Formats: sequence, structure tokens, C-alpha cells
Amino acid sequence: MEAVPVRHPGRWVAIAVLALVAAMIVSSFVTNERWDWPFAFRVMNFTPVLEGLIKGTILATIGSMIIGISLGVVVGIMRLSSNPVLRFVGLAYTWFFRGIPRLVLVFLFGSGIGYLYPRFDIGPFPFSQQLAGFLGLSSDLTIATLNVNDISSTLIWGIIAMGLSEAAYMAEIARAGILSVDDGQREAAAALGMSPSLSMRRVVLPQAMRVIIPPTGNETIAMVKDTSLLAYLPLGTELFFQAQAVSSRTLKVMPSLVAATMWYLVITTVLMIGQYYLERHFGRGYGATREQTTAHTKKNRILGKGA
Amino acid sequence: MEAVPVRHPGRWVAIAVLALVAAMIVSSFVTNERWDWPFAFRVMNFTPVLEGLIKGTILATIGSMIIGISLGVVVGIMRLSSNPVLRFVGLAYTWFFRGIPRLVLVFLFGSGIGYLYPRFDIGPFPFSQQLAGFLGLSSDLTIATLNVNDISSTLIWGIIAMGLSEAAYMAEIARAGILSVDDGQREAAAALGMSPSLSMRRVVLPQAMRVIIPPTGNETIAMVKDTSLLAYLPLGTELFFQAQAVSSRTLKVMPSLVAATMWYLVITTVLMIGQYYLERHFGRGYGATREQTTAHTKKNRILGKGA
Amino acid sequence: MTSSARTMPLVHAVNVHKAFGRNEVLKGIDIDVDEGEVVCLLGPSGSGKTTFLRCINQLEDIQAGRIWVDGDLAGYTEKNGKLHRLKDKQVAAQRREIGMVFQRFNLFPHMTALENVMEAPVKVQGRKKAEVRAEALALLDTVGLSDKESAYPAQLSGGQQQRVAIARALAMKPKLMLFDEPTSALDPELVGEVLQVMRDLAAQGMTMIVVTHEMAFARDVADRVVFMDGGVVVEQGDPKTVINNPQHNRTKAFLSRLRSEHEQVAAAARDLVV
Amino acid sequence: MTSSARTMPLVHAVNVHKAFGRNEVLKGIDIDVDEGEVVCLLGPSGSGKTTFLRCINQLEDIQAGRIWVDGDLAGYTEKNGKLHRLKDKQVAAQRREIGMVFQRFNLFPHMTALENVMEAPVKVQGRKKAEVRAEALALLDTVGLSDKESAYPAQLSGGQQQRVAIARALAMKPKLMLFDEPTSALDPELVGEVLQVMRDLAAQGMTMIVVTHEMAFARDVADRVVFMDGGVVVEQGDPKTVINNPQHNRTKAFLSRLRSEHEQVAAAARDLVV
Amino acid sequence: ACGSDSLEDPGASGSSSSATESVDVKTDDELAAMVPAEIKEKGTISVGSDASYAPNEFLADDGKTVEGMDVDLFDAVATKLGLETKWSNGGFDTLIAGISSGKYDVSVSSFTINDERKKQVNMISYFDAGTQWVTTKGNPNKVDPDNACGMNIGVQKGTVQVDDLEARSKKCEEAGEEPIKSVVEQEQSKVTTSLASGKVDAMLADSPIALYAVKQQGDTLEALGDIYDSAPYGIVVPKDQTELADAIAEALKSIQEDGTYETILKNWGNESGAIDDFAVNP
Ligand SMILES: Nc1ncnc2c1ncn2[C@@H]1O[C@H](COP(=O)(O)OP(=O)(O)OP(=O)(O)O)[C@@H](O)[C@H]1O
Ligand SMILES: Nc1ncnc2c1ncn2[C@@H]1O[C@H](COP(=O)(O)OP(=O)(O)OP(=O)(O)O)[C@@H](O)[C@H]1O
Ligand SMILES: [Mg+2]
Ligand SMILES: [Mg+2]
Repeated sequence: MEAVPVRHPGRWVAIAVLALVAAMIVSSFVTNERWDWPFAFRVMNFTPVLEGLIKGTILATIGSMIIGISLGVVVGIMRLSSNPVLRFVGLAYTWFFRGIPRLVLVFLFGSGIGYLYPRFDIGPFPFSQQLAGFLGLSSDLTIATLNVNDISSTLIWGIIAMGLSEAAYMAEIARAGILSVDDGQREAAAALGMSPSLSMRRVVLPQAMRVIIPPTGNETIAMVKDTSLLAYLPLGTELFFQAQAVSSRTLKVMPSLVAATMWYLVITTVLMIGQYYLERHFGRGYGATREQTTAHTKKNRILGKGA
Repeated sequence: MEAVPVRHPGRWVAIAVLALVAAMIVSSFVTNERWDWPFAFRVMNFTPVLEGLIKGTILATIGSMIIGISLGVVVGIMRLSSNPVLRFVGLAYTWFFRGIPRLVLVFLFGSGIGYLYPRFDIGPFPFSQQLAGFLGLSSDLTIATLNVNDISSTLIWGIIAMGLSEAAYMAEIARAGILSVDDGQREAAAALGMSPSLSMRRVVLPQAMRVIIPPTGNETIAMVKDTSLLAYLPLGTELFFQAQAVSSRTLKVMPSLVAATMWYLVITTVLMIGQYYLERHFGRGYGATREQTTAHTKKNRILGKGA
Repeated sequence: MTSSARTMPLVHAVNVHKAFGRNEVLKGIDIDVDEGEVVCLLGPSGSGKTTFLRCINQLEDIQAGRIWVDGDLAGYTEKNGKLHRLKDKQVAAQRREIGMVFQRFNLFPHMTALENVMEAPVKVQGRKKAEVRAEALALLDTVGLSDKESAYPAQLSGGQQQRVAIARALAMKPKLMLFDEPTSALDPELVGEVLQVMRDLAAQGMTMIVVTHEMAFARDVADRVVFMDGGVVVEQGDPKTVINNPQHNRTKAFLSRLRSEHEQVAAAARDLVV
Repeated sequence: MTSSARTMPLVHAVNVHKAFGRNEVLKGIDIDVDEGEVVCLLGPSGSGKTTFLRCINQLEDIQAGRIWVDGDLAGYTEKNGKLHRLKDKQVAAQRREIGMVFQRFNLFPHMTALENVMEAPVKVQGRKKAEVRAEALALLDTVGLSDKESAYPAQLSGGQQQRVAIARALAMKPKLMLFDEPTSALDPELVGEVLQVMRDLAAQGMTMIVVTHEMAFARDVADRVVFMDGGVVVEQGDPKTVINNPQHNRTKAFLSRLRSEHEQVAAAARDLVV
Repeated sequence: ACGSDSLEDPGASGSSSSATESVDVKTDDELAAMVPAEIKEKGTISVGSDASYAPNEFLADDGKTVEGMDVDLFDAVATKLGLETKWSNGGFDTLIAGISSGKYDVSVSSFTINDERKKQVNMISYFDAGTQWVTTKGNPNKVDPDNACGMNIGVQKGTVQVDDLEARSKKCEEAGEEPIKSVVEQEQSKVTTSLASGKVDAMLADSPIALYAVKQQGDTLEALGDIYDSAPYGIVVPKDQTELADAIAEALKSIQEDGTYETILKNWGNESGAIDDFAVNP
């Protein structure tokens, strides 16, 4: 209907202020030489930085998110199990791996394990080494010896450390998602003769995705930057580490950090676009991604959605 | 009914393996001198470490989560607004603050802004400084001058930086939570004459909490450890920084890190207990926290919940 | 506006048009409802009954036409011949005069029955808790739920939930009650409870617009039935006249469809009545 | 076991007991259903009808008694006089013989109608997609939804959703169909569609247990009605006999309650029928 | 294939690197005989270093190779011992753990020798680093190292300069003046940034580092006063590897004798830090 819309002066003031701030920031970007944009761009294109971006940051993020999500879903399901032992294990896992800082975990994986146990003797039972020592035997109760130092600085090892840590966070996210799916869905699947695991995979999880995706997006974007902790493995092929190396050599701290941040923003953009499409995919059949059309949602309600 | 339960040999094997691993870890804790437990406990009780724990880590976590959650909810609501400008601002916010690494943000807050803009001249309009320079005027178009360096190393400044970053993540979590609440609830509230903001506060958000709490627990626990980034502000009153200071002075790396980790595990324990009660509180009226009783959930369904 | 308020019916809808995208759902509805009148809306599925109720309560924007409720133009104010949209707060104030009961109840699941009823008077009208509490308990009593005050919606049967929903709407002391198929999500055994509450309400002189398929209710309680089809009012009048002697073909067709359903029930019922 | 299978009825429930905590809901139910028989379960709310259906399909554990479906003991196997619980996979296999239709449909919202129907045959029985697809389309056709194959549940009316649910259950070619008040969540206009599909199914010789309040359906379609109250079977037999001449007081009381509801409808219907 | 291998502005003309004298070291069989058998067998010695401390150790343009004064020095030592070096870059904390776990045979990373450290590992002195104050060009805030009370002074965490500042601050308080506000940064590069930004009035650091910063940012920074409080840097060797420690000490003496030591220090502009007494756990 033709009508004068409501004025929101407060809102427009807020928008104006934001625009002003944005203009100021842009203005300063353009005019302040200390940003040293030409140098920042050179750092972005610097071969070691690029290599670190691709071989370290991106690869490590993909790898550890794959481990984190798959293991996390398993742990999340364990936390909802009717078996108290499994439930306890799930709880203990989320407790421990959320409690230990990633930096410490990576450090433990990289140097700590080797420091504590230079050789990893896999005995036939726990305490076998100690027992042997106690009995005065030479420690022949050893099945295999792993030289921890041989593998400790590899990317794969770092990915495992980050993946284990991520799984604890993903477990909570998966748990919240699974809890949000109506029990009737599980029962309908059971009544069709689906096994619990099939029903989880085909019925519950796809519906839980709507609730799981946004926080998982958070985790992924955070992981992109947390891969910089791999420097504590130590592993130098990593975007942020290389940018910092440039900064400590040239003492041009700001443009080096800007270069790294620019790359992070590029990755974040790509991930957010991906997330948008994922949300749309898993919102099929729902009026889920409300941005699409509110009309759609309303129709669902009228047509008996949620019944 | 009296019956022989199903045997799950695979499950028991898995549990046995886990128990074995746990036993091995405990065994090694007890028997490996390199952990140096007595020293670790001394570090835990070391005054600068304790001070860092309380004045830095705990205070900073509380402060930045308060900012992060409140601002995050606002940004999350903006992303769902029907006003395209607000929606864009929300999107840009989550994009930028998730894209920029916290370390860089903290550094920018701490030294970077001062480096780039040693004096912060608040002019009557953007570019006023530049304009003045261009016109050959002395830069008198200045309203106030803020000496950035005076505030840049304070805890409150670090809390603001972390809070701004956290808000971007919380916005996504809040958005997912709000989307999970049925539209009928909003309409029922509107029909009772509630304004949109009242309906959000009293009706939508309390129900969204069930989906919001678990990932928020993740964020809080992650924040506890991310406060160690305040060292880049730089701010030395912080648990992890102090533990590392001990380690680099004495070169007893492992026990120092263990001391910090022990404190983190203590905080994580407290937070997880708090989360349990929060989930229970916001699960009232639902069979939500399924651990409580599956019977409850089933009854709900039978009694017509979700209708 | 206020000068004409005395002479206007409580609800005065003129030429209401509503489309969803290209789908024109209401094609010029004119309906007046006087104070104290009970009007039943009948019509086939998709005829726009729900949409019209939602328009009255401003849950949908209309494209053309005007709706006055209690003398106030819904959603707009007229200044110098120009329509100005009302602010959210003003819209909320208008809605307070109208109670709405949804087909799917839409109780607040995180509040007990009593809290559901007390929520709006306390938070919207800002009244004192103690006073509202006494009133709410009395309301729960009138809908026959005096013992369920501290039950959560999930612990109530469908019929009980719908009665709480009615009490919740009544707590705001609305001038007009809108019911959208209030019994169609209920098991047959529970329908009676809700219809009885509505009968009592009508007897007390509440103005009501009821979308329903319960012919018995329409016949016994309504002052007028309005038959809608394809987004227009096809026919309206005294319940018995419209139901027994429909004038228009569309009304006849709809009623004969319903009739065949009902005949079966009636046959079974006759057996039972023996 | 298999030796007795020939002589046993398709469903053979003996002394079934079920309690939720201290609340004893089933107190020794004995029911036999022969192959091809249609049995309607009647009874007041809370009498345990739903619970019994769920026990047959092992959605609930029973505390005492046994249920055989098609000669197989549900949920257990007997070795050396001792009961052994079946594994999840074996339970799932037993459930495949039974189709269940829920009151609230419980369609999978993220799958289209066709995908809902195809899901179990493809993923559970591991059959070929092309073959299942053809069958599923035929099934959707029999329930009158040939044009809705690619609609999501949210895009279907309640009656359409319930018919998809029936097609989904039938796609597994079950020996037994369980219906739990399949029409009570539907608007009156949509009830007819679903009942018609069930009538056709009965005519084709499907064994069915139906919890329903639709007396007309019970009277016309059921081979036997079973009246439950307070967790026991009070009375069973030929539909007309039980409905018109109930022997037990509890049956009489329940039917007279239903009667008063139906009388009103009947009165309205009589008017309509003129 | 993509990316550039240099950070030089492509427009700018050729490199300005000052002339460095090349060194030529030969294996000394006598010294080589002192090397423990297991390392000798390998033929290479692995060295851990935290390459964020220019010019002592930092990453070269390829983002992998560690270079700097420490690298040149220890490479010469290793050649004397008939060994090849394999340099790895790792965080400061990881170096010590790596030494104890056998990941690295030695660590050369500007470790200042102190008593607590000597309890954990063997340290062979090879260089004297003093403390050097640096301030902004022209010393606009009139910083006086001996009277910096109430000023903001930047320093890197974990360095001896942190203790130095603390002691000076205490003196200020005893004299009834305001304490020094020390700003402890995570990395040396950030300390320098803080100084350039005016967040701190001056900084103090190990002399090679401080002088390097001045050289890099000659137009904004200047050295303040003289080098003082010199303390030895030590090459870190596991506690149980005393033989190796002795061999390294001998090799250091040997490169001093043939002049290589002097040349390398000169190449990095650090000849003022030369020492005569290469000792294990001095
Ligand atoms: N939000 C919406 N977006 C698009 N179309 C809608 C929306 N709401 C309703 N419609 C359409 O408008 C028409 C009328 O719907 P409405 O719900 O008013 O009918 P009704 O008379 O209440 O029918 P029923 O008896 O089935 O409830 C239908 O064709 C419906 O599909
Ligand atoms: N999961 C459960 N936990 C506890 N009590 C339950 C549960 N399921 C059912 N009950 C109780 O068991 C009794 C029988 O329930 P049931 O749903 O079988 O009744 P019904 O005959 O199907 O009733 P209706 O006609 O209302 O559906 C009721 O008192 C109900 O509250
Ligand atoms: Mg409707
Ligand atoms: Mg039931």
C-alpha cells in the first residue's frame, strides 16, 4: 500500500556513524605511509609466504578439520549414548582436549613427547617397562620401538594434534545439533528398519546440520589462524610464521602482519561463501535460511511444518 | 525382562584399549621424572603465575565474553534483519573480525594503532586532517587529541580487542540459535502486543539458548586460553606468559607448561559444570538435556509437544 | 477518526486485498463485526480465511483496502490525506486490543501455564505481578485448569494447551478475539473442552471471529457465518440460513463435500445413539 | 520357533506388561491378530493403546510377557530356556516386517516425497535405485500423489503428508501395518483422503492394527475391535456388537462420552443432509 | 612458479649489501677425533635455533634457511670438527626440549649463560653480548639510561635486559622517584615497532640486535650510550654430552687462532663482542 514508511532516525544515525568510521579507516589506509602497502603486497607474493599459505595453512586446516569433524561427531554421539562408559569417555575427551591449550598440545606432540620419552617402547602391557626395571630385568619386554623424533616435525603430525583438539570442540557442536532434532525422526527411521547408525547418518545428522553449520564455520575460520601454532611443532612452512620471519628480519612489522591478515581475509571470504551454500543446501525442505524468503517460512507453518 | 543382554565385544575392546592408554599415561606421569611434578606445583603456586591467572586470564575472559556475547547477539540479530543496510553491516562485521587473527588485532590495539597514528586527532569530519594538509592550512581542524599510547597497554584495552573479535563468532552462534526457534513463537508474542525487541528478549532468545549454550561453552573455554594473546598487547599479567617466563628463565620447559595446563584444566572443569547447569536451566519445559531422562522426551512427544 | 468510532462496528474491513507474490489470496474482502457479535468464517482450504485473520492482527501487510479495529486504522495513520506507517510500538499497542488463538497453540514452551498467561500483562502492560497473578489464576480456573498452573506446555494435553492459549489471550483483556481453527489440531476427545470454553466466552458477550470446521459450533453459537472462497466473501448471514439454504453454487459445493464426510459420522453416531 | 510359525497368528501377544517407572501402563495384554485381519484399538486417552503399538514395533521395552510377530519372538531369542536380547541389527531386521504410521507423520523433512519413500528400500534393503524408484512412483500413485513426488514435506498439506507416510511404510512391503491415530492431527477436510487409502489397503488384504477414534471407519472396515482401558483389554469382538452392545461398564461409559460428542455432530449433519 | 623470491622493490636499483669477507675453514683431524662416535658416524650435526633474532640468527629469503652470525660461527666450528651442519628453526621453548630429546645435537640461538640454565644443560661461551640502549633519532625525550625513572622502556621477554630494567627501576624507587615502566614484548621486532611508534621512549637489547635495528632504521633510531654489562652467549649441548662440549670449545679456540672468528664477527659488525676464553660452563 502506498504509505510513508516509518522513519528510524536512530538507525540512520548509527549507520552514518559506521560509514564515517569506515571512511576514516579507508582514508587512513590510503594516506598513512606507515601501512606501507607496496611492501605488504610484496610480502603477500613472497614465495615462502605463498608456500606457507598453501602447504601449511590451507592444507593443515583442511586436514585437521576433517579429523576434527569426523572424530568430533563420534565423540558427540558418545556423549549422548545410553552406555555410561562411553558417555564418560566422551566427557573426559571434551574435558581434556578443551582444557589443554593448543599451543601446549602442539608443543607436546612436537618436542614434548620426544623429550619425555625419547624412545617410545611399545610393551606388551602397561607398566611393563617399569615392571622390568623393578624386577631387575633388562627392559626386554618391548615389542616395538618408535623413534618419536623421526615423525615429530611433520605436517601430518601437526594435523593430528590440531585435529584431536578440534574434535573436542566439534563434539559439543554436534551434540547440540543432534539434540535439536525431534525424537520422532529417529523413531520413524527405526520403524523403517534402519539401524541406529544408518538412522544417524541419513536422518538425524542431515537435519542437525542446520544447527551445526554456523558454529562449524566459526571453528574452521578460527582453525585457519590457529594453524600458526604449528610453528611450535616446530614447522616453518606456515603463512603467519613466514610473515613474522619477514617482520623480524626487516623490522617492518606492520606491513608483514597486514600481508598475513590480507590472506586470512581472503580465506575467510571463500569459507563464508562456502558456508552460505552449505546452509542453503541443508536448509532444503525448511524455511531455514530465513534470508531467502520469509514468505516461504510462513507457508511452511501454515502447511503444517513442525507437525 | 530377565534376559541376557547383547554383548558388544568391539565396544569392550575399544574401552579396554582406552583404559590401557589411560593407564599408560598415568603410569608415565607417575614414573617419568622429566615431568618434574614438584616443580610444576611450585610454578602453579608462584605468585606472578597466580596473579596472572586471576588478574589476567580469568578477568580478561569474563570481560571479553561479556562484550562478545552481548555485542554478538546484536550483530547476529542484525544479520537476520529485514533492513539490508543492517544486514550488510552485520555481515561485514563477522567477515572482518573473524578474518583478522586475534594476535594481529591485539597487536594493532596495543602497538599498531600507536605506531600508525601516534596521535589520534579527532577532527570534525573524516579526511579533515588530509584536507587541511592539502589546503595548506595548519591542521587546526582537530577537536580532540587522544594519546593512544596512554591507554594501549591496559587490561581493559585488551578486553575490548578480544571482545570485539569474540562478538563476530558469537554472532554466528546467536544467528543459528535464533533460526532454530519456530516462527510461531514470534507471532504468538507479536499477537500479545509485544514489541519485536521484547519478544526477542523474553520469547525467542530463551528458547534459542538450548542451541546457543554448547558452542558458547566452546568459545568461553577457547577464550580462557586465547587470553594468553594479551602478551602481544603487551600485557604481562597473564597466566601463560608468566609460566613461559619461568620456563625461559630456568629452561624447565615441560613442568612450566604443565603448571599452566593444570590451571586451564581447573578452569575448564568449573566452566563445564556451569554449562551443565545452564543447559539444565534452559532445557526446562523441554526434554532437552536428554541425559536427564529419555522417558521425559518421549512423554513430550506423546503429549503433543512440537505441535 | 475518533468521531466516527462511535458509529463504526468494532471491526470494519473495506476492500482488503492481499497477495503473496503473484498469488492473490484476498481479492477485496468487506466484513463488519459489531461489538459482542460472534462471526464464524467458513470456506474451503486455501480460500484465505487464515490470511484474513492474520491481516486483522497485522501479521500480514495488506496491499490495498483498510481495516479499522475499534475505530483505529490498523497499521497506518492518516495525515493530510497521506498514509503513514505506524511504528513497531504503535502496531504492538494496536495488537493489544486483539487476542489471537492459533491452530497450533504456540504456547511459550519455556514457561509454565501460569507464566504463559502472566507474561504479557506484566511485561507488555507493565502491571503489578501480584495483581496479574491473581487474575491469571482466576482465568486458568475459568478454562478449567486451576490445577495445572505450574505445568509446562509439554506436560499438557493438546486440549489443555489450547485452553491455556485462550487464557493467555484473554489476560490482555482484548476487545476482540480471533480463533484460527482452534480445535483442528486436537484429538476428537479433546475438542469438546475447548469448544465449551469458547461457548462460555460468547455467552459473556466477547466479540469473536472464529475460523472453524465445527458446524455444530457455528450453528449454535455464531450470530453470523461468512462463507469465503477464492479470496472473496461469497455469502453471509444467519448460520441456519446459510448452512441449510446456501444461495451460491460454491457454497453449495463446499457444504455438500462436508456433508458427505459428516453423513458417515452421522451414520455411525446414529448407531451409537440407539 | 519356525515350526510353530504356521499355526500362530501373525501377531501373538501374551501377557504384555509395560511400566514407565512406577506407572504401570500395560497390565497384561493378550491380543492375536490373524493374517489379513484388520483390528481397531479403541479406548480412552491414556489407556495404553499407543504404548501397545510401540511395544509391537519394539520402540518400547516390555517388562513381562512376549510378543511374536510372524512367528518370531520380538526383541529376543530363546536359547536353552534363557532369553537373549537381540542385537540392534536383528531388531532392525524384525522391524522391517512391520510398517508404522505415526499420528504426527514424522516424514523426513530434508527429503522429497519420493526420497522419503525410496529411502528405506534403497538404504536398508540395499535394492537397486531404478527398480525402487519405479515402485515408489507407483505407490505414490496409489495414494493419489503422483504429482507430488518432488515436493518437500513442508510443501504438502497434512493429509498429503500422512499419505506419503503410508506410502513410505508400504515401500518396505511389510506383513503388518500399525496405524496410531493416523487422522487425528488432520483438519476435518483432509481426514477423508487418508481413510480412503486405508480402506483400499484393507480391501487388498493387508493385516492392520489401527488405533482410531473414527467410529465410522472402525465399523465399516475393521474385522474386530478391541476396547482397552487402564492397560487391559476390556472387551473385543465384532465391531457392530461391541459398539452397539457393549458388555462392560467401562466400554459403555467411554462410548456414551463419545456419543455425546458425536450427537452434536450428528445433529448438525442431519440439518445439512436435508 | 608463482610468487616472488625477493622482497626488494622491483623498481629499486641493485642490492646495497656491504662487502663481506669470505671464510675458508679446514677440518682439523685432531679435533675431529674428539667428537663422540655416534655423531661422527652420522657425519652431520643437527642444530636448533630460534631464527627470529636478526642478525644473530634469522630466516633467509627462502623462508627456510637459517642464517646470521651464529650460523657462520657454528658452521666454522663444525667444519673444524669434520661435520656438516643441519640447521632447524624452532621456537625458543622447543629448543631446550629438542636438545633433551635428541631432536637436536646442539642449539645455537644467542642463549645468554646463567646459573639456572647451566643446571639444565652444558653451555660453551663464544661471544660477549652487552646491553645497548636505543632511542628515537635525536633523543627527543631526553632519555638517560642511568636515570630513566618514570619512562616507558621496551624490552623483549625472557632476556637479561628484563632483569636489568627491574634493577634500575628498583633504584628509582629507592631514590624516591617513579619506577620505570617496562613494556615487555613477545618479539624483538615488536619492541622496535613500539619504539618507532613512540609507545616507548627507548629500548634496550643485546648489543648485536640493538645495533642491527639502528642500522635497519637508521633514519628514525639511534644508539644511546655505550655497550655495558657484557654477558657471554653459550652454545647449548645436552647435560650428558660433555665430550661434545669440550670438542666444540676446542674448535672455537682453533677458529680464533686462524682468524676465522674475527672475520665472521667483522662480517656482522660485531667485533666488539669477541672473547678470548671459550669455556664449558664458565
Ligand atoms: N506466507 C505465504 N506465502 C505464500 N503463500 C501463502 C502464504 N500464506 C498463505 N499462502 C497461500 O494463500 C492461500 C490462502 O491461505 P490461507 O491459509 O489463508 O487459507 P485458509 O482459508 O486458511 O485455508 P485452510 O483451511 O487450509 O487453513 C493459500 O493458497 C496459501 O498457499
Ligand atoms: N515415555 C513415557 N514415559 C512415562 N509415561 C508414559 C510414557 N509414554 C506414555 N506414558 C503414559 O502411559 C499412559 C498410556 O499412554 P498411551 O500414549 O499409550 O495412551 P493412549 O491410549 O495412546 O492415549 P491417547 O489416546 O491419549 O493417545 C499415559 O498415562 C501416559 O502418560
Ligand atoms: Mg487456515
Ligand atoms: Mg495414543
